[in-house]
Amino acid sequence: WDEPIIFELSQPGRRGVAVPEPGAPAVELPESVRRERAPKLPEMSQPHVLRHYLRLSQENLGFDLNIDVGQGTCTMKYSPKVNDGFAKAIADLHPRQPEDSVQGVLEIYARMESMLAEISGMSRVSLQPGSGSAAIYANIAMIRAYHAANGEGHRDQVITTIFSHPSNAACAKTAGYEVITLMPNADGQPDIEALRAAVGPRTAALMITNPEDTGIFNPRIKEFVDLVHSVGGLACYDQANANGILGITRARDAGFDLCHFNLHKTFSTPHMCGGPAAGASGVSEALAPFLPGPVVEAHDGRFILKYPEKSVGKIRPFLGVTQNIVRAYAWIMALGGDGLRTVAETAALNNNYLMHKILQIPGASAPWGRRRIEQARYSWQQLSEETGVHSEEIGVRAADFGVHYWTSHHPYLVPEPFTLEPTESYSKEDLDEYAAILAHVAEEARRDPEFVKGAPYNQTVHKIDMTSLDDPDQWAPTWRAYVRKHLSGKG
Amino acid sequence: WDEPIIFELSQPGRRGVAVPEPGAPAVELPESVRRERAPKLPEMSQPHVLRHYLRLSQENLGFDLNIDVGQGTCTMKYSPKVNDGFAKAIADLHPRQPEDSVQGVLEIYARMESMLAEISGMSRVSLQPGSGSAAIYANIAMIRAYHAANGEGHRDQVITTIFSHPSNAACAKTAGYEVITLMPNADGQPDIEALRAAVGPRTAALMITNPEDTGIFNPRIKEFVDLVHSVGGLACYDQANANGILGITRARDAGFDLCHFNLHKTFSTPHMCGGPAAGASGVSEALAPFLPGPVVEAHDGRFILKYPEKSVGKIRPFLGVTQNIVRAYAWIMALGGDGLRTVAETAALNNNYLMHKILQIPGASAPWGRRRIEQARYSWQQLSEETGVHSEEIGVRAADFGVHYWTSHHPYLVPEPFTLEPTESYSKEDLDEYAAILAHVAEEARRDPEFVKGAPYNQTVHKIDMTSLDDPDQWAPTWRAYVRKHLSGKG
Amino acid sequence: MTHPYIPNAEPGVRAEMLAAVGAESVEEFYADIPADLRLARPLNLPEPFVSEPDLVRHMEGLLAKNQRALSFLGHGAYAHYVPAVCDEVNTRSEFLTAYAGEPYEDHGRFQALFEYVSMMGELLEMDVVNVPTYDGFQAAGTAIRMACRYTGRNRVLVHSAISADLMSKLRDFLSHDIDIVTGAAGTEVEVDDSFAAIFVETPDVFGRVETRGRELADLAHAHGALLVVSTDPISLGVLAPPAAYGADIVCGDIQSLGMHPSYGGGHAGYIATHDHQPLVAEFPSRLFGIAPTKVPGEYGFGDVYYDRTSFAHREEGKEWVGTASALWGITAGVYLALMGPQGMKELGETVLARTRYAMDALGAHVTVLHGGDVHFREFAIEVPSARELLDGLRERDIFGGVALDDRTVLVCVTECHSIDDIDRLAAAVKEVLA
Amino acid sequence: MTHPYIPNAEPGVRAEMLAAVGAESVEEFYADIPADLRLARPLNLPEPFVSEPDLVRHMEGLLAKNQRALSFLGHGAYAHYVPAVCDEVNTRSEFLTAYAGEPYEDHGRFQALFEYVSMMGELLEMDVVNVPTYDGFQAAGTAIRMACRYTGRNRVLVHSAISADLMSKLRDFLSHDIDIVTGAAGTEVEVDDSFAAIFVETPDVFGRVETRGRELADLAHAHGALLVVSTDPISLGVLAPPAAYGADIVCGDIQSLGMHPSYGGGHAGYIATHDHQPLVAEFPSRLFGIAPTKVPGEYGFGDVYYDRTSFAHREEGKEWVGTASALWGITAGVYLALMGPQGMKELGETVLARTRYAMDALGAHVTVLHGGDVHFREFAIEVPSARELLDGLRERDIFGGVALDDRTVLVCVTECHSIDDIDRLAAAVKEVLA
Repeated sequence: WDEPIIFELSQPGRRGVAVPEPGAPAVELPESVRRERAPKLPEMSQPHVLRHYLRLSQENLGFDLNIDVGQGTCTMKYSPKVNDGFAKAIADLHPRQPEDSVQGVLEIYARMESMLAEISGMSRVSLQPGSGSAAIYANIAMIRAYHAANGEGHRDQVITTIFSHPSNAACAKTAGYEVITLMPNADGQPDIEALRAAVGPRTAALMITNPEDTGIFNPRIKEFVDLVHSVGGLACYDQANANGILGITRARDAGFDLCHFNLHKTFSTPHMCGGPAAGASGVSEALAPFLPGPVVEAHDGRFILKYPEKSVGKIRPFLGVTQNIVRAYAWIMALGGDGLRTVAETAALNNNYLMHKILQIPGASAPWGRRRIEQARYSWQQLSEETGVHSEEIGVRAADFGVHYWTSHHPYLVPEPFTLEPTESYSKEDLDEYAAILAHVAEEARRDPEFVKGAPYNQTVHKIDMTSLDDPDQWAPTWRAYVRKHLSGKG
Repeated sequence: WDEPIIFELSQPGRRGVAVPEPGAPAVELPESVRRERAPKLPEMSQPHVLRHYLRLSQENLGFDLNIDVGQGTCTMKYSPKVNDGFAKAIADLHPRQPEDSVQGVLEIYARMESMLAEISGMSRVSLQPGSGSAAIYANIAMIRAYHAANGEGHRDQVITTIFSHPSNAACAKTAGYEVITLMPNADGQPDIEALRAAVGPRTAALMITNPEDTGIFNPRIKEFVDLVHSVGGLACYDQANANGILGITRARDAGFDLCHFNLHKTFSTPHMCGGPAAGASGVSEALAPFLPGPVVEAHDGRFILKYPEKSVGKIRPFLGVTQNIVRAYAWIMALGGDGLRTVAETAALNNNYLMHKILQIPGASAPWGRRRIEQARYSWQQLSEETGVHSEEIGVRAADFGVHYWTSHHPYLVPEPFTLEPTESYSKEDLDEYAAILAHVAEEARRDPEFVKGAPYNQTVHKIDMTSLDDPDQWAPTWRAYVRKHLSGKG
Repeated sequence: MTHPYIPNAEPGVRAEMLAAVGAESVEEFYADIPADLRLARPLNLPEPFVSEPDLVRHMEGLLAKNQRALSFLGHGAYAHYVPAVCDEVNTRSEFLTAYAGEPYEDHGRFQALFEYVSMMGELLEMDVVNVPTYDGFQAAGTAIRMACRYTGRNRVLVHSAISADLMSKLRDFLSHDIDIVTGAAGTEVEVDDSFAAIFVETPDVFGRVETRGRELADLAHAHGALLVVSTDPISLGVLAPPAAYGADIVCGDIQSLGMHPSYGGGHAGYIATHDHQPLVAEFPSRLFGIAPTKVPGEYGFGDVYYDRTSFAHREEGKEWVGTASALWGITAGVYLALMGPQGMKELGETVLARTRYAMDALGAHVTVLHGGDVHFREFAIEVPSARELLDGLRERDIFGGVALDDRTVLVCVTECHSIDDIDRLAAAVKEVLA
Repeated sequence: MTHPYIPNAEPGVRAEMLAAVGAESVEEFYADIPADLRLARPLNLPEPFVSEPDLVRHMEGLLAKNQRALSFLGHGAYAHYVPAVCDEVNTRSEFLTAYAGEPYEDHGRFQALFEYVSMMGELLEMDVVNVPTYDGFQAAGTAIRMACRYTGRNRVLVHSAISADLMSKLRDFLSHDIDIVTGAAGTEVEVDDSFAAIFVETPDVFGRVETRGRELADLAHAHGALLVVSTDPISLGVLAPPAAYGADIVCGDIQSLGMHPSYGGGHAGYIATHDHQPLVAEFPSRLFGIAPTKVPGEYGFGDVYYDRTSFAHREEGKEWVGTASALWGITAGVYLALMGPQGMKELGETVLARTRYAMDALGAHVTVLHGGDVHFREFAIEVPSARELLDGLRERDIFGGVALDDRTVLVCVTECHSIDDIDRLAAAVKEVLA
């Protein structure tokens, strides 16, 4: 499709949906609040709005359509269609309904909390955060409140690692903390000596991912936790990468005080073009009084909402992204404890199998050792040196074959990086096909680097020139800005 | 996508959905009924089945995605998405539920019947037939039963016209009638003199479409009806082409005894790749006792099912394609009487506008006069003579531009035919675009006929060689036949 | 206000288009319609709900009058479980709103239907399966007509106990030129060389599985007749496909394979034969097959033997063809692909086991008919009053079954009924009869 | 049995893959995990429902415990009508299951979100709108932080009456380094040069429309501060966009624009500014913009000013960015495209009129607070006991509103409430209070 921008489809007088007549006397608005000019929204009939968006949808590539292993660290797994129906079944529930009218939803929250507590070893879990990063922020808020409640408000440093998700650093900074970032040692592990040097009376917490996006599990993780505890800090586990360790090892067992899961990664809720997602913050008994409010508790066989004693308050309106909690609950219930372990083992098997295939491609490498858990960060450094083709260009060219990978893997400690995480959802044949496509593109890069650099050839649009997007005089973050700057005001 | 045949995706041991365990002792089957060999169905995991069919769906072009005016006579109009929800809401209703537990559905049937009675002028309407052709068959069955009940079972001829849908002839034949087909006169109208010659004591009925697929309304239609009545025959109106005359003229007012509508054409239910559809058979008071059973009747403020006295019996199991009845009902209720008339007028306007545009294309013509109702049959005869390119090839090439037309317009009284019916759902811009694409292809045909004949270039597959499909030694109506005949049995 | 469904009803564009075609008003387009046929008044229809929320409210009000209960209803429509992926695929706009495109822009539809017939072929062990007709009733009627045309005879023995509804359909569809002879169950089967076919339904109306298939086939064939078997493919994971015991034409309804009952809207019919040209020639439905394209190795699709059809030759074609139930064919394909051989087998085992369990559970309180036969999914019980039993169960929020006559109730059990559900039914039956 | 979600759990393929990588068992992949961290037992989770029908039954059992009633609940989540096309688009697999592809294979997502921000821009009369953040609470918190960073100040006046929940969020998110000063409604507004912003919510927690926007903007600007306005865009078909009276940052929740309440799952936050580079620099969210491609005239898309973000610079970026609520942005775009200018205007008129009608109807029986003000969608009533009123209404199958305190109930009216619904509420209130 060569689908225009929606404003170009507008014709005066049309509309896509009609609104009920007031049925009551009109209200005259005072001039100070009355809208003067009608907004320049598109005017389109219903089938035309639908056609436009259906065509746009066909110009998008969801998990369901492709071998989506290239969004490494994002854990693209199958979100069962049956669960969408459960999500839909709560669409009309209002979050301020009386508790006794939403016992079904509250029971799902309560059951989900106890299952995630079992999976992580934690005591309590809040499902309020709307994403993984929001859960990280919630955890930091609890850390801050905990120290403040203990008269330790002076602790103003948070330690993280360079391979932990940027939000660990960024949320800590937003919450007022100074951020100390540990770099990896020669084995690709966060350096414990650097941690030893960093901890002290100002340490509020360690925020760490494990396995990091390299897919390598940190074997000394308990030492890290103990070290932070020894100076009075808390240890917070970013479990975005939990897919390979479900039922294998648990956050609390390594001594962590807090952790979070991304339900849209590990627990299968759909990624929705980037949310709404769902995050789960798990905490130890000591942190439980600080959980965001409200939490769900059982009381005389009924489920009620309660504010924890020293709650940090609201992270988001209401209880959480409920439709995703419902989906994730149903997913766990379709698998059970053994099933989750099979998920983890298969994710690890798929990843090591894919790595085996990728490392056979001349020019591809994976730094730091051999076995991984559920993902691996690879490098095209050698290929790039030989051909001048960059990793991003290879990913874009791969899209011409119906697969893709995402290249925003700052920081680029691994040069020319790409990160693959095959999860448990893919078949051996899928992994073979994916590796074959990358091998083909790598070969193309050797044969005709300019051709690969000129990709894509098979997509809705051709190679984009991104330079104007950083220029305030040229950027066009809305159609009205574009019309003003580039069409001389003539939309 | 280059999507394999599903059997090629199978891997032993996989499955897409699990089945409940029996929970009760197994039953030993006697050998005579026990299946010996497992069927060679594909073995696939759930995300893979989904991906396969989603890709196939993207290789298909529904109304929602394109300017679907090329399936002339099929009345491709917008099927509102909101109505799909109503259809879904009755999915779990069982057709043998007690009447008092399905009052909502029965009320919709009753209301729908009276609305269609008003629209057609008929006394009663059966919604049982599963399609337009099934409604034609139901009408013939009623005609047969009516004559038999009146001791006129000797009437063994049905008269139809060449531009009426083939099912009028074919259903009559199946029902045991001899079929007499009227050809058009010089004005493109069925010849009344030919009718006069055909009617007689053997005449059971006239089955006629109006406007025919030419889009021309037969101004002498009442004379046709009167003539048939004069010899004791019945007049049956195929209203597949009713979209342009809703609220303008009615079947019963012209004297017809029976008529049928295609709810999936005129009343917006989706075409579903070719059904399930829904047909409505309307009849006069005299024919009402012969309606297929059961019918819905109001009784003491409740709706009940009843068998008409002299019912022809079942046309299909149960009451009809209920989800489509619900959709069609909702569609009428969103428009009302005035809205239906606007539908008709706009369909006529769109058609005449499109005809105006098409006739500007050199090489295109539309036989028989100027104004049409809701569709028109065109001819590429001139273009074809000049270039050697056939209508079908032009339609296929148009598909490369995201639109298409259907070329199965037997009989080919109009040479190199194509039939366009723009309905009320399209915008002026859509019609302009459609005409521009045809103009472009016609121009291509003049410039490079071989190129157009070699189309398509932009579709999932390239030009198909259909010859094997008529050869019993080569045809492969299933994969197992293909494997046997073309892969030497090695699937 | 411009209606959301009718873009060109907007007065400005309407005027512009009229001007382009040179018409004063739309009346010109209706010039051919004589004045005395013109409706001189507005249609007398209810006030519309133009706004979508108002329409939704109206419809929800109507739909709320429908009720649900624990249901043991069958007798021609079945509440097997519909996997979510089936609904996901058949509600895709691309499939839901497509019609009759060419095998280029509609390649997906052709392939999906070809795959459906191919999977049915595997289940049935037959090489030719039609693009679905309306329903199992139509499939049975057409299958019998095919046998008559093939043999040039016009008599059929309906051997099995079939439903009154199916018999009504067969009479309407066949009896003007075909003799329908019914064989009472249990009696000797008698056919002679005037018969075109023996028609068998298995499981029959009482849920009994026909065990004498081979015998009937041999008998039919001995007289130059065909064996036509109607069967629900849902059973074929465990039951032998009719072709295995000699059936020549197999037909039935695929509603069980992924379609919701939808108050009777879930039906579609299949007809299958071996790849025997003279019999293939008798199909009225479309048949889709693989065809090569300009590019070696590419699979194209098209119509097999199109000349058979009424599309090609009007009344000279076989019966007629038109819009039927294609989307349910695609859906049944999705269903079979999800289930696979193992799923179909397990489903069959579960249904067999639970049916037997239900027969035993109810047998403790009422007479179960034909208790010694193999039953799949359905069985009948005899009670003092069918009406009173069903009313009593209804009060207990159970649709207990379908009354076949005053004293006989047909009970249906699928994989969706848990053992608890069956126990609940049995307990309720006991209570009502007490 | 191989689980339907895990293709490679099948033992044969598992063995084959292990052999390919040269591993004895999956244990090798876990070699880095010390033994004392290994969970030595199976997870103690409930027995699963592996078969889909069993799972559906379990879930339906739970979900059936939720109840519905005629609802006048609002106070942060709103049951506006959701057009069916919104759900159709946002349940498409292509959008539902996509994530973060490049602007080639995910061109559709980029365009749909660009169109969303562009339509919001028209509604707001502002040139820069973010790809949605989590919800209106987050948008308010971030908008205030943006004002603080922009002005280099750390004090904000919350001028409007806002909900306790929003205040809780603002305190959690801001108060460690920003002073939140609250102004009691009706009192004189006092700010000085230490203030970064005046924060206004309109309609406020009581549904009152702020009429002194221009005055507040002038006051803020006079002190070098910004006016930050939080508003529900659903009202902007009739109410002036805050930019029209001088707002510098506008923010709020888009749940009303096509999202179901979903027990709190329908929220997404927007933030908008003019195209003023220093203020644009303070956005933490992604901004999508048009960019040219190799082919003249083709629209490509990409990130505007990516360097602002934590993706680019971790803690040196502005706050943080991550997965938020993109699909609700796309959906809100569909909603606005369906409604168009006329639909938004009519919707606003209907809500205004029905709100006033409800105030008058209830005013006959109870005290309506702030009755002289312009209300949009919500208003508060004062009653002897909020609890008793709501319980009494509940018995009459009505969720009558939200108790703001022991004596105050907030009532919400949208276009989905018919005049009959409002009359029914009023009659029930009268009854309960009698």
